[in-house]
Amino acid sequence: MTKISYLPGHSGSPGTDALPPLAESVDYIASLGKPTAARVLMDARDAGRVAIQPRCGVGGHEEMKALLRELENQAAPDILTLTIDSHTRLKRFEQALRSLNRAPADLNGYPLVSHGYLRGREVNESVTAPLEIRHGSPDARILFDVAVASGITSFEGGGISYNLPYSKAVPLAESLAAWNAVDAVCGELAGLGLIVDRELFGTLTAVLVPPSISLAISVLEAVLAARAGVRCISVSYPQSGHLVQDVAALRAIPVLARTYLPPEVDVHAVLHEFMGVFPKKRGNAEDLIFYGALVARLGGASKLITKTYQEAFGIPDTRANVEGLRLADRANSPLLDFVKADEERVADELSWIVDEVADIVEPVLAAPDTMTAVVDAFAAGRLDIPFSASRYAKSEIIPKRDAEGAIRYLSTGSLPFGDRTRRHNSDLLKGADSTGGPVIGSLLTGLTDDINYFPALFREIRKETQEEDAE
Amino acid sequence: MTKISYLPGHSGSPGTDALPPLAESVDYIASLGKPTAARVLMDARDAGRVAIQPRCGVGGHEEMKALLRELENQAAPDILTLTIDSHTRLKRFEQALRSLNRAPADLNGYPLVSHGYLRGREVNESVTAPLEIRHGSPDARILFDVAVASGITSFEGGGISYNLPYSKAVPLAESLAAWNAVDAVCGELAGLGLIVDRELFGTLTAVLVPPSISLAISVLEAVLAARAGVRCISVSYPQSGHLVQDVAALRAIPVLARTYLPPEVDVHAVLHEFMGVFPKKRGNAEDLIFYGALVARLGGASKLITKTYQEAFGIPDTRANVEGLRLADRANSPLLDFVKADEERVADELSWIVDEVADIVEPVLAAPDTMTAVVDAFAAGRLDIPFSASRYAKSEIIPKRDAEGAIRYLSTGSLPFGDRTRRHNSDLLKGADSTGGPVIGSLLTGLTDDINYFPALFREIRKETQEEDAE
Amino acid sequence: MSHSERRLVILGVAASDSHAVANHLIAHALRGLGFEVENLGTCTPVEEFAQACEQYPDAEAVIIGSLNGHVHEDLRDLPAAREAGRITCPVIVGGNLSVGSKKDPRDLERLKALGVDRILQDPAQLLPALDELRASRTADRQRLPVAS
Amino acid sequence: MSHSERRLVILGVAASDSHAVANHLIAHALRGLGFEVENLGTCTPVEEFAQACEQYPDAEAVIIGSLNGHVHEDLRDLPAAREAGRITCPVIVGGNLSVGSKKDPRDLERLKALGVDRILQDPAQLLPALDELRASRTADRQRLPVAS
Ligand code: B12
Ligand code: B12
Repeated sequence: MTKISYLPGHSGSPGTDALPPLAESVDYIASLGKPTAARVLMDARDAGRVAIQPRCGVGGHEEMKALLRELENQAAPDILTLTIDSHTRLKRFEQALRSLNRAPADLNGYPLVSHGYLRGREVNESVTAPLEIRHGSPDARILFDVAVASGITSFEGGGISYNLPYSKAVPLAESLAAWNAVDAVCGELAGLGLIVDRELFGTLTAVLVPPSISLAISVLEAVLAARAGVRCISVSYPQSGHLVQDVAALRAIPVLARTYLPPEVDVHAVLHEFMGVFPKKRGNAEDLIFYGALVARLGGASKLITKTYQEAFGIPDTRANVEGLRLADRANSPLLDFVKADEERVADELSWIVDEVADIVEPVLAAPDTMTAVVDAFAAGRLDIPFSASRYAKSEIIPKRDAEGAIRYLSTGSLPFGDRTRRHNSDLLKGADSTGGPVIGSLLTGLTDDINYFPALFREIRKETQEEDAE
Repeated sequence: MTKISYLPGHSGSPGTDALPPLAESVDYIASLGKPTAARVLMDARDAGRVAIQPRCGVGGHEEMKALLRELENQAAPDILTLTIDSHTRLKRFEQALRSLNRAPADLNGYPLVSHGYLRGREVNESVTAPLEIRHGSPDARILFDVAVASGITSFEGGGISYNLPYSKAVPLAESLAAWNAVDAVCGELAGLGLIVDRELFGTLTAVLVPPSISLAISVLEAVLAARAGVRCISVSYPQSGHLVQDVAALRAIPVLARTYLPPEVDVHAVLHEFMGVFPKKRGNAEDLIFYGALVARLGGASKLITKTYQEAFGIPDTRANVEGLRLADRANSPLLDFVKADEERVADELSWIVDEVADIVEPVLAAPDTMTAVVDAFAAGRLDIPFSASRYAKSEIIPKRDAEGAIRYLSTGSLPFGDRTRRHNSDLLKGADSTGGPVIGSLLTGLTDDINYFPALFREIRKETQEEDAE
Repeated sequence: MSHSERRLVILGVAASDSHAVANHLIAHALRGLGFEVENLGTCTPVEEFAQACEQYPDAEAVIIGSLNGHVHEDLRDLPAAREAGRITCPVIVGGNLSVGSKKDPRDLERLKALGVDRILQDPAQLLPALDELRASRTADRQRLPVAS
Repeated sequence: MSHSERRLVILGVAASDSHAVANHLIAHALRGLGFEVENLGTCTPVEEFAQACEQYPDAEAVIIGSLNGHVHEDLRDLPAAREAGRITCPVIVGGNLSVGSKKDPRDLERLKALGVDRILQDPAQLLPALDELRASRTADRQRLPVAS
């Protein structure tokens, strides 16, 4: 591979100057002869199946093409991914470039900006499935421009969801503005006839995220995106691990879309297979992978982002990725039509989720300027996420799994919940595990058990709150 | 590998003279430090999980050990198999030996008799799971003796089920007598403290076998086995592909056991994953494999015999076998507790199955000598199987799938069914596909479609009865 | 068949092989096409095919199915039966013709070497193959006197 | 802790890494053990660790987590910071220390070469490691005057 000594744009520093005009990229995409991601999602929804997509990204260019080709040949996912390395995500382009030149295998993703859009097009042309950029950039403007120039038709992220879990010190006002710029370009592209699928990262910090937090933040990002001109929005939701809760949360997505979004925006529900601490043993990890895929089906998701049995260990190799995709696709089987969720409980759960989301988002949407209202609400804790990587969320809310494993609020922090919601949550937690020990200690061990929910469920590790094992 | 120029027993011809006495083999088995198959089945049932077992057998000795070790290392099945080649099954020992010496890869199984019991012990010692012999021998006496001497604790077959599907011209009286001898040795072994699991081959000819035929023949074989002294009986049933029918059939097994067998016999339900024409595309085959495993779980089977995605093509390679086992084991996942069959329909179906079995077996069991009664009943068509390989069954009954895919009787031939059963079957078939064409022609195309049920369901092939496709 | 002449074939499954379903269906189908089918069924050694040929000297082909992968060993006596003039009509073989899920074309060569005239995949190929074989035999018979 | 002395550690996650959960829990746990924890949180470049060391000269260790596989590039400036005397206390690193699901011990060697003193797997190893490091530093300090 020839070393890269430049970055796209003006010499020495990253930029978009050298990129082709939007209209050229739109023509290029049309010439590719592959469907857009938006089209694939629509077709999947119409066919009543869940489109399948892996996470995948390696540093080297040839390696990236080989990886995608192999995944396509062996597992034929509906959409493929370029996962971007975490230097690029944080605009640490210099570090990304240095790693790329010295030891590309040290990168945890494909540094698209460093490779440049011509290589991006090469990658795109190497497979027949459309590509999505998955990353985690508080400010993704440069990356987005290179992605569009590469002919990539799906782009993940949002001003809240790609800030708080992914950086420490980027003010929300900055990330919201940066993503507003991205969404505005999507609007322009829609005018040119190209619908870019914009997936929001409802997964957030991935660990014990209450559904109403995930969905509320997606609603706010979706409203902003739609206003900026985005026409296809994928609302992703991270599997909590509790079937009824997850099915209800997925089914809440079209309900919320009808309430908060204009009808001309196409909204898809997307499930991210369990994003928290994965079990280590292969069979257990695979149980969880299949279960996630089944939940996506039952929840009516248009798309599923898969995991692999190597999740607990590190970025998976190609074969593990292939097997994860294949296993997940089994949940699309026509033979499983008989598998049902408990519809009554789903309906009940769904109505609570929709109410909680309303409690959270409506005060924000009632304010004159939504972006400012979002910034203020996070500063005051009226919007919040657990385990924030960023200073700009308070992480006052405390999640807890109830006796059945669904994620509830042990503390709702400063969320503007009504008494009814608060009472409902504490009622639900009555049966949950708790030691008789001192409050803080038990809170932490309880939390650790909840974080390690699946390894504990599969008895890979002991629960901290169960000193004596029942067996 | 050194060539084998002898067969166990006296020089030049097969026999058991050189085999150790039973008591020595019982001691040997105790010294192995592995559980018997009967124990593994009991443990699985107690734990509420389905034990998993592959089919596997290759000609060469080293190859056989390597195959088993690889399956155990990579997929840890609960029980392992020695599938025996079809020369040995038919006591064509000379042909088996010749193939073994010339081209062991030409054998479709492990010729245990030709290898001899010392090698059998070596194979046994190479893995920690207990072994079962799976074959298809109308007269298995020599094979059984070598198996016991090899320390193998599970042996498949029966005087009806390993005759009619597996040979053309062995009279039933002969095979029944031969299997009676095998079962009597199992009785002796029980006296010496060793419980041999005797699996009956309810799969029969595998293609469109009505559940009540499969179960009726297993009941008759089980009664004979129990009388001869067998203490652990696995009643296997071949997946029809219709969930309610299959779950009901599996759950009928303990019901029938309580009715027809003495309480001291331990009876296990075993599911054979779909044994008919398999879909060719990997994903479709895998859908079917997983579905089968789920059916086994819902039906409360103690054990599942797996298939692989190469089923339609030929004897699978090791990797395909590993993947089939792993995939099937996912159905044991604790995360799938929520998956249920329609209990009301299962109960209804179960009661019909039990009634049909009673109609078939009770006249035979009422006769003074059961073996003679079996022989006479087959000669008269009062017992029958479809697609017999043998002259000694009439194959007058004509199976047909109903509109939902369950296997019914289009013609009950000379089965001693009451009017109620007959009417029920024809009612069930009212909605089934049928062309308006001439009766015989449509019968054959209808049958072909039913045989190709899964390839057609997955749209790998067109149905013959649907000239115009609806799409 | 466009002619009224009797056409008879001998059908069966190889010696160690008990797969009955395709055999049942092929017999049905050929009878539907107007053939007389002497169906020897499953587990039929070469010896039994040879005897049937002796019994039905006007048989236009012996059609052997094999699914279990043992076709080579099962047809081991075919060259001897041919040499002895006991099987003179063409031999057609079909089914699953080796052990394993990946197929090696050399296994078909080995079959040819045993004296098999036609190897077919699909039973639907049987009628054209039978017609062709018969046409070429008739042609041969007609040509022979001219040549001698 | 069996003594009343103040023990302070500097904690953080490497520069390109935003994994927050282990960081939250480790900070909680160390505080529970009586430590003062200056938690710099996620995405902390070496420069920020160095500044904290200057601010807290009595810090007994810098504890760095890295999960995303980028630890080597993220700690690239560590040797310079050490050479410049800006980080003098021991540096402890833990987490997921290379990209990929199969781990090569050479990647840990590369870390040592960057000047990392201890590489730990489990946060439970932190307390014994801190105690040990402190004991040996105290011993060093006590020994030094004797030797000089
Ligand atoms: C049903 C079945 C059985 C039944 C058979 C019952 C019976 N008595 O008929 C049972 C369970 C008893 C059975 C037993 C065994 N089977 Co089986 N069986 C099958 C299965 C699932 C379907 C076969 C079938 O009935 N198909 C329907 C009919 C209509 O189609 P067909 O037989 O596939 O034939 C098609 C073509 O081959 C062709 N064809 C067939 N014959 C002929 C003849 C001519 C002249 C022509 C032109 C074409 C032709 O036309 C048919 C339509 O397309 C197949 C796998 C599959 N296909 O899914 C395995 C399979 C054929 N069996 C196989 C084997 C090995 C066995 C055993 C030897 C056990 C073992 N070692 O694993 C024993 C046989 C014992 C013996 N002595 O022969 C293997 C063959 C492996 C190989 N060649 O590598 C297969 C492929 C399964 C596998 N993947 O391992 N089997
Ligand atoms: C939750 C999670 C996320 C969340 C994090 C949210 C947040 N802000 O905290 C989100 C979704 C945002 C995320 C993002 C990414 N993630 Co992540 N993530 C995970 C996941 C699922 C769980 C991590 C977790 O919280 N565990 C719970 C805590 C308590 O444990 P832990 O972090 O595993 O740490 C344990 C030990 O490592 C150790 N430890 C940790 N730190 C320290 C420090 C010291 C001093 C010591 C002694 C011990 C120690 O103690 C802990 C308890 O045993 C893991 C996979 C898994 N484990 O199942 C992947 C994982 C860590 N992530 C990974 C990656 C690569 C990323 C991304 C870079 C995306 C990508 N390219 O795929 C981005 C990060 C972007 C960035 N800038 O860094 C990889 C790391 C791969 C590798 N090293 O090869 C993993 C293993 C997943 C995988 N298999 O690919 N992730």
